[in-house]
Amino acid sequence: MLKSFFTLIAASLLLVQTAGAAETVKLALIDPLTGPMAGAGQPALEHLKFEAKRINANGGIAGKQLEIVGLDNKVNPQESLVQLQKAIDGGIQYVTQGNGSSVASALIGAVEKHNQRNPGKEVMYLNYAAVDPSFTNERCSYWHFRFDANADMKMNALTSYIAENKDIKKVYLINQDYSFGHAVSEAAREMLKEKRPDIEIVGNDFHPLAKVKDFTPYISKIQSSGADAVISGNWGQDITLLVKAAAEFGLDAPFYTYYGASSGVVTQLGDKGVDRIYQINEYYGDFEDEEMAKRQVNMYKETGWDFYYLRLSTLLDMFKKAADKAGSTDPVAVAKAMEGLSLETTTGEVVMRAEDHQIQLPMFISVMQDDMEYGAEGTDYNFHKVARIDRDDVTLPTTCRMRRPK
Amino acid sequence: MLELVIFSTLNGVLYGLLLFMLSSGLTLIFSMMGVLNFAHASFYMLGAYFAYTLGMYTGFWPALILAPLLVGALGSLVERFGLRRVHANGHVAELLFTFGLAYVIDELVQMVWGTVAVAYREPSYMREPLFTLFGTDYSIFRGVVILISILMFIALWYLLKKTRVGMMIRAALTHGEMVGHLGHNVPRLFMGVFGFGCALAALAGVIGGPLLATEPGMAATLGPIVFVVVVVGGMGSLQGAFYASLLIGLLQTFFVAIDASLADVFNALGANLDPYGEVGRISLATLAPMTPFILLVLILIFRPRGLMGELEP
Amino acid sequence: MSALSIKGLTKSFGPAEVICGVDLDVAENEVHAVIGPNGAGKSTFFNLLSGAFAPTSGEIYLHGDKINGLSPDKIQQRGLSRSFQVSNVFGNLSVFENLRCACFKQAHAGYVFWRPAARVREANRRAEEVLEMIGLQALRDVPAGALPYASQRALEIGMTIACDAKVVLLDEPTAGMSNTETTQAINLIRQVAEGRTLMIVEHDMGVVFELADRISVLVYGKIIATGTPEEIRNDPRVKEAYLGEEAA
Amino acid sequence: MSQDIIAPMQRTKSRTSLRGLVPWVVFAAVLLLLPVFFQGNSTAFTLLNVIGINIVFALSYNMLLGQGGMLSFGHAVFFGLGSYAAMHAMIAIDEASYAGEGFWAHVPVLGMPLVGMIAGGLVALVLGWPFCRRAGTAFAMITLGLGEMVAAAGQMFPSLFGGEAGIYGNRMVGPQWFGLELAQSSDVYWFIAFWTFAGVFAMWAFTRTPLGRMSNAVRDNPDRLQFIGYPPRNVRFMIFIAAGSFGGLAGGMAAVNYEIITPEALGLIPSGLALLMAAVGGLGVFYGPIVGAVVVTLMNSMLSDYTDASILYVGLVFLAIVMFAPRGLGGGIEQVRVAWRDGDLGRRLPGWLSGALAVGLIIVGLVVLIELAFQATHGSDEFAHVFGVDFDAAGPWGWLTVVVLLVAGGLIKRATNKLREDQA
Repeated sequence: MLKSFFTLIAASLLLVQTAGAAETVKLALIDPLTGPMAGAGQPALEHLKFEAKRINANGGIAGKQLEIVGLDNKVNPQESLVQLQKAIDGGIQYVTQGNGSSVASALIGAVEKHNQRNPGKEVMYLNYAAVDPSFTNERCSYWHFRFDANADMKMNALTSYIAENKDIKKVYLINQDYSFGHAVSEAAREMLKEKRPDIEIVGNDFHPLAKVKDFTPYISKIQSSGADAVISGNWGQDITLLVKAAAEFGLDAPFYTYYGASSGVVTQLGDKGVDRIYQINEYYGDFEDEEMAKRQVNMYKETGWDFYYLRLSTLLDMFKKAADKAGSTDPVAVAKAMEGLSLETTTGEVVMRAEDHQIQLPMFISVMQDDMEYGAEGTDYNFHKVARIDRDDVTLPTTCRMRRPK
Repeated sequence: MLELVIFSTLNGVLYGLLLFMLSSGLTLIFSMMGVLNFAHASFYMLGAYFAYTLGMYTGFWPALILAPLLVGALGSLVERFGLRRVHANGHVAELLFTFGLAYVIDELVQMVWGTVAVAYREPSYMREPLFTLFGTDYSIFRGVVILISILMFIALWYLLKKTRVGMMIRAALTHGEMVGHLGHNVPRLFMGVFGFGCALAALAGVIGGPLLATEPGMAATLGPIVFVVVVVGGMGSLQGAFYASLLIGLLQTFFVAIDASLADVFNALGANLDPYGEVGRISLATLAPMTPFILLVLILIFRPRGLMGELEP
Repeated sequence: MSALSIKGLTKSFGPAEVICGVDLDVAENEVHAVIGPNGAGKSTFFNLLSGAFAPTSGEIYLHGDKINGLSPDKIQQRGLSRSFQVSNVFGNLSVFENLRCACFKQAHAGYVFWRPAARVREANRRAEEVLEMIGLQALRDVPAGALPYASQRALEIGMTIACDAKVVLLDEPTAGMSNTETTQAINLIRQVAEGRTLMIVEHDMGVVFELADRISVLVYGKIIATGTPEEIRNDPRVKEAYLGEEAA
Repeated sequence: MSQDIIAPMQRTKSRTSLRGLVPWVVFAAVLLLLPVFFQGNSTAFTLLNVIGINIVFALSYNMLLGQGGMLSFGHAVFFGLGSYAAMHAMIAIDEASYAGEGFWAHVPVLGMPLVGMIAGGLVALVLGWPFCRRAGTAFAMITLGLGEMVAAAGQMFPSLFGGEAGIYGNRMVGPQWFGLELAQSSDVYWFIAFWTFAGVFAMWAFTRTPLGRMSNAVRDNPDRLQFIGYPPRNVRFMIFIAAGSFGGLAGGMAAVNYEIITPEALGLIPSGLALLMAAVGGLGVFYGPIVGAVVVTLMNSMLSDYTDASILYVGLVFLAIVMFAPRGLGGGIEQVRVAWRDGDLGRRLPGWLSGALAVGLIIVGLVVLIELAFQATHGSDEFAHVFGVDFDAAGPWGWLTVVVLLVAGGLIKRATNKLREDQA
C-alpha cells in the first residue's frame, strides 16, 4: 500500500515540477473545469488561452511568454486551496478565479496568509468575476485585484437606468437564497428608494440556490403582483429556468439580470428570451469595434467557445501593462504598478482604483435580440446594447482600509 | 387571489404528474428488486438528451416514443450486465453500483453533449397559449404534458391490472420471494422491470426536458426528490407514489405562493417569534424546495411505512 | 412459585387467532416440551414468550413478574433467553465473538467503549466456558456464517445459554440433524438443563420423550393436554389429534 | 441484507502480543519519515494533509457502514459542523489572545480537533435517536434528508455559517505548543500526522471494545441482538454518536488546515466522497478506507491536471470496484497478505499477476478510448495525450490500439480464469 502511495505521489509531483522551465510567466486559472459546473470554468480557460496568444505575439508580459495553467477546483473552497498550493509549488505567482464567492473568500485569505508567511514568494490574485462587495470593502486585501464591477456597482448602474425609465412603477425582486442573492436584493431596495422613492417593491423572493426546477409558482406570483420589471441576480440554471417560465406564462415584464448572458442561457431560451431578458454587464453583443469583432469571430472559430467576458481580456491587458511598466514579473512590483493603472479598452477607459483594488469601468444595459450580426453560442441571438452607464455613475465609495506591505 | 390559487394548483399538479412519471418507474424497481436506483434520474436525463438528438431528425412525436424505448433497452442492458452481477453481494452493493452509475452517466452526458445546456425545445406550435386566464397564458405544451401523463397513468394501470405480466409484477410487489417459487423467470422479469422503469423515467425526460431544462445537472437536482416520493408514498405502492407526487408538487407550489414568513406562521399559532430574527424572517417560499426533505424526515420518523405502503423500507 | 406462568394467552393476526387462550405453569428446573402438529402455533407461542410479538391478551409471569408486553431485550434481561429454529447467529463474527457478544449483557459491558473486549474478564471467561460446553473449541475463530450446520445449531444453543438465563426456550434444537449429531445435541441439552428451567419445541419424539419432565400438546392454538411423557403417551386426545395420525 | 461486501477476512487470533504492535510502529515510522522524502515540497505536504483529514473522515464513515451496517448519505453533516465548531473556537482564541484574557486565550489551536469531535458527537446525540430505529434503506433515506436540510440551513443562517463565503480564521494564534507555529503546510503536517495517528488508533481501538463488537453484531443480525439483551436501536445510536464524533474530529483537523469552512462542506457531495473513499478502499478491512482515502484524494486533486475526464475516471474506478472487486482495494491487499502468511503466495501469485496484467491492459485500453472519444467530441485539434504517447482521433491508429489492448486484455483474462480453475 505504502509503496504504491509513494510512487503515485512522486509521479504526480514530478509532472507538476517539470512544467516550468522556460522563460515564462504563468497565470493559473483556479475554476471548475470538470463536473457539473465546468460550463462556467471551461470558457474562461479557453478565453484566457486564446488571448494569451495575442499577448505573446505582442511581446508577452515584460518580455516573458505568458502561459495559462488550468487547475480544477470543482467550485470547492477546500479543493481550491489545494490547487493554489499546487500552483505555488509549480512556481506560479499569479492566480485568477471567478466562480463562487466561497472560493474567492478562501483564496483571498490564503493568498494574504501565504504572502505574510512567505516573504519573497508573493502571489497575486486577479479576480475576474467574484462580485461580493466585501472583497473590496471590509475584507479588501493588497494582493487581490478585482476586474469585475462588484454587485453593488452593478446595482448602482442598473438602478440609475431604471430611475430614468418612468414607466416602471412596480418592481419585483427574486434572488437566490444565499449571501449574494441577499446582497443584490438589499442593494436594489436601498438604491431604488434613494433614486426613485415612488417605485413600489411588490415582491422580494428568495429561492434556494440551484434547487428549483419549476419556477412557475414564482411566475404566478410575479404575474399577480402586477410588476413592471423584475430584478434578479440569479445565475446558471436559476436564471434560465426563471425567464423560461416567465415566457411560457406570457409574463411580459422585463427581467433585469446580472448574468443573463452566461453560457447556455441564450441556447436554452431561444425566442423566449427576446426582449424579455436584460443584462447589466461591461460589454454587449453588438459589433462596434472592428478589431474586437474580428477577435471574437476568430475565437469562436478556433475554440468553439464564445468570447466569454471582455474583462478577461482587460485583465490580461492590464497585467501586461503593469508588468511592462514595472519591468518585472515579480508580483510585488506588478501589484504596485497595477494600483491606479488605467487602460483604454473598446468600451472606454478603465482604472484600477488604488484604494481598494476595484476596477472602475463603464457598464452597459443590453437586451436579448434575434437576428444579430453575431449570434452567441452559434445561434442568431445576442445581447443588443440599450444604454451606456458612465464610469462615474457606476462607481461607489469604499470602506477599505488597505494594509499595504512595507 | 383566485388566479394565484388556480395557477398554483395547475402548476402543482403538472409538476406532481412529472414527478409521478419519474417515481412510478423507481417504485416498480425499488419494490420488486429492493434496489433504490440512484441512477434513476440519470435515465430521465438520458431520455431528454436522446429525444433532443433524435428530435433533430425525426421531430418531437417520434422521439417521444423512440427515446424511452432506447433508454429502456439501455436500462435492461445495465441490469443484465451490471446490476445482476452485483446482486449477489447484497443491497448495499447494488446501491453503490447505481450510485457509481449515476456518476458515470452524468460525466458521459457532459462528454457527448457538452457542459452547457442544449437547445431542446418543444415544437413551436405548442408554445401558443391553450387558454388565457387573468392575463396569464397556459401553453398547449403544458396541456400536452398533462395529457401524456394521464395517458401513461391509464396505460400503466391497464398493464398492471389487466395483463399477465402485470399480475406477476403485482404479485412480486407484495410477495417478492413467492414469484420465484412459482416458476417464473425472475432474472428476466427483473431485467424487464428495470428496463421498463428506465423507459418511464426517459418518457418523463422527453417531456421534462423542454419544460424545465436539458442540461448535465438536471439529474442531480431531481434525483433526491424522486427518492423522497417513493419513500413518502410507501414502498411498493404506486398509488402511494401518485399521492406523494401530487402532494409534493402542490406543497412546493403553495409554499411559494403563500407570502408569509416563519414568524407569521408561528405567531398565528400563538408562539412568539421575532419577525426580524434570523429564524423568524425566513419566508415559506424560501423553504419550498426543502419541503420534500422535511416531509421525508417526518414521514420516516412518524410513519415509516409511508402514506400507502404495507412494509417498512 | 413457578418459573414461568402463562394465563389466558391469546394472539391474533388480523382475523386469524393463532394462540387461543393458553394457560400453562412451568415449574422451577423443569424440562418442559411443547409438541404439536405443523401450524399448531408453537413458534408463535415462543415468540410471545420471548417478546418478539406482543400478545393480544393474557398474561405471562416470569418468576412472578409480569413480562408480557415487554421488549425482547427487557425480557432477556429478566432471565429468559431463547434460541431460534433457523440458525440466527452473527454471520461475520467468529464463533468466540458470537458467544462473547451474548455474554456482554450479564457483564453490563455491551455499551462499553473505553476498554477492550478482551479485558471484560467475566464475559471472556463465560464465553470460553460455553465454547467448551458446546464443543466448538477447534472452530473458535471461524466466522459463524461459515460453520457446518450442526455446529451452527450448537452455537445457537450456546448463545442462548451464554447469559446464564434461568429460563431457556429452545426452538427445535435438533431439526435437520443426523442421528449422531442429535445424540450430541441431546447431551448438550442435558447439560444445559442442569439448574435451569427449559422449554423446548421439538418434532423428534425420541428427543422429547428422552428429555422432557412434562409435555404440553399444542393443537390449533390450544393446549389440549399437559402431563408427564407417560401420561401424554396414553392420552386419547393426544392420540387422536396428533399421534393418532401416525398410528393410523 | 446480505453482508458479503463487508464481510471481514477470516480473522487471526486476537492476542495482545508484540506482533500486534508492528503495524502501528510502521504507521508511526511512515508518518515520521514522510517529511524527509518531501522536504521543501509544499504541494506534497498540502496533499498529505488533505489525505490525513480524509483518512479520518473515511474511517469514521466506515464505523457506520462497514462496522455498523448503516449506509449514510449525510455523514458530512458531522464533518462540517465539527469544522464550524472548531473554526468558531479558533476565532474565539484569536479574539481572546488579542485581549490577552479569557478561557480561550489559553487554548492551543492544536486542540481544535477535540472541539470538532465534541461538536460532532453532540450533534449526533441530539439528532440521532429518531434516525437509528432502522438500518438499511430507511436509514439511507433519512440521512439523505438530513444532509439536504442541514446543507440548506447552512445557507439560511449567515450569522452561524457565514453565508456562501463561509467563516475563516487564523491558525497562528493562541498559545504555541511544541514550537509548532503552523505557518507552512509542512508545519501543519505534524499537527495532521498526530491527529491522524490518534484518530486511526482510537477508531481501531473502538473496534476491539465491546461496543465495537456489538456494532458488528447489529450489522450482521439486528433481530438476534435483542434476544441477547440489547435493543438494536441503542447500539446503532451509540455507533452513530461515535461515528459523528470522529467525523467531527476530521472536521476540526480540516478547520485548522484550510482556515476556512463553507456551507458546501455539509452537503451531499462531501458525504458521497466519504462513501466513495470507504467503498473504493474496502468496507470489510479496517485499513480499507485508509487506502481509499489516499487513492481518491490523489485522483481528485491530481488527475484533473492530465485529463478533462477525471471525474469519469473516478466514477469508473468506483464502478469497477463495486462490480469486480467488492471487497475493495484493501480486500485485495488483505488477500495477498493472508496468502503470504499461509505460505500460499508462490502458488497463487502467477494467477494474480496474469490477472493484474489483463486488468492493466484493459484499463490502458479504456483510458486511450476515453481520451480519444473526448478528443473526437470536443473537436480540439490537439493530440490526445496518453502516457506520453500521442494519439490522433482522426486517424485509425489510436482506435486500433484500443481494440488491440482490449482484445489482448480479454484473452489474458480468459487464460487466467482457466489457470485459476485448474489450480482450484
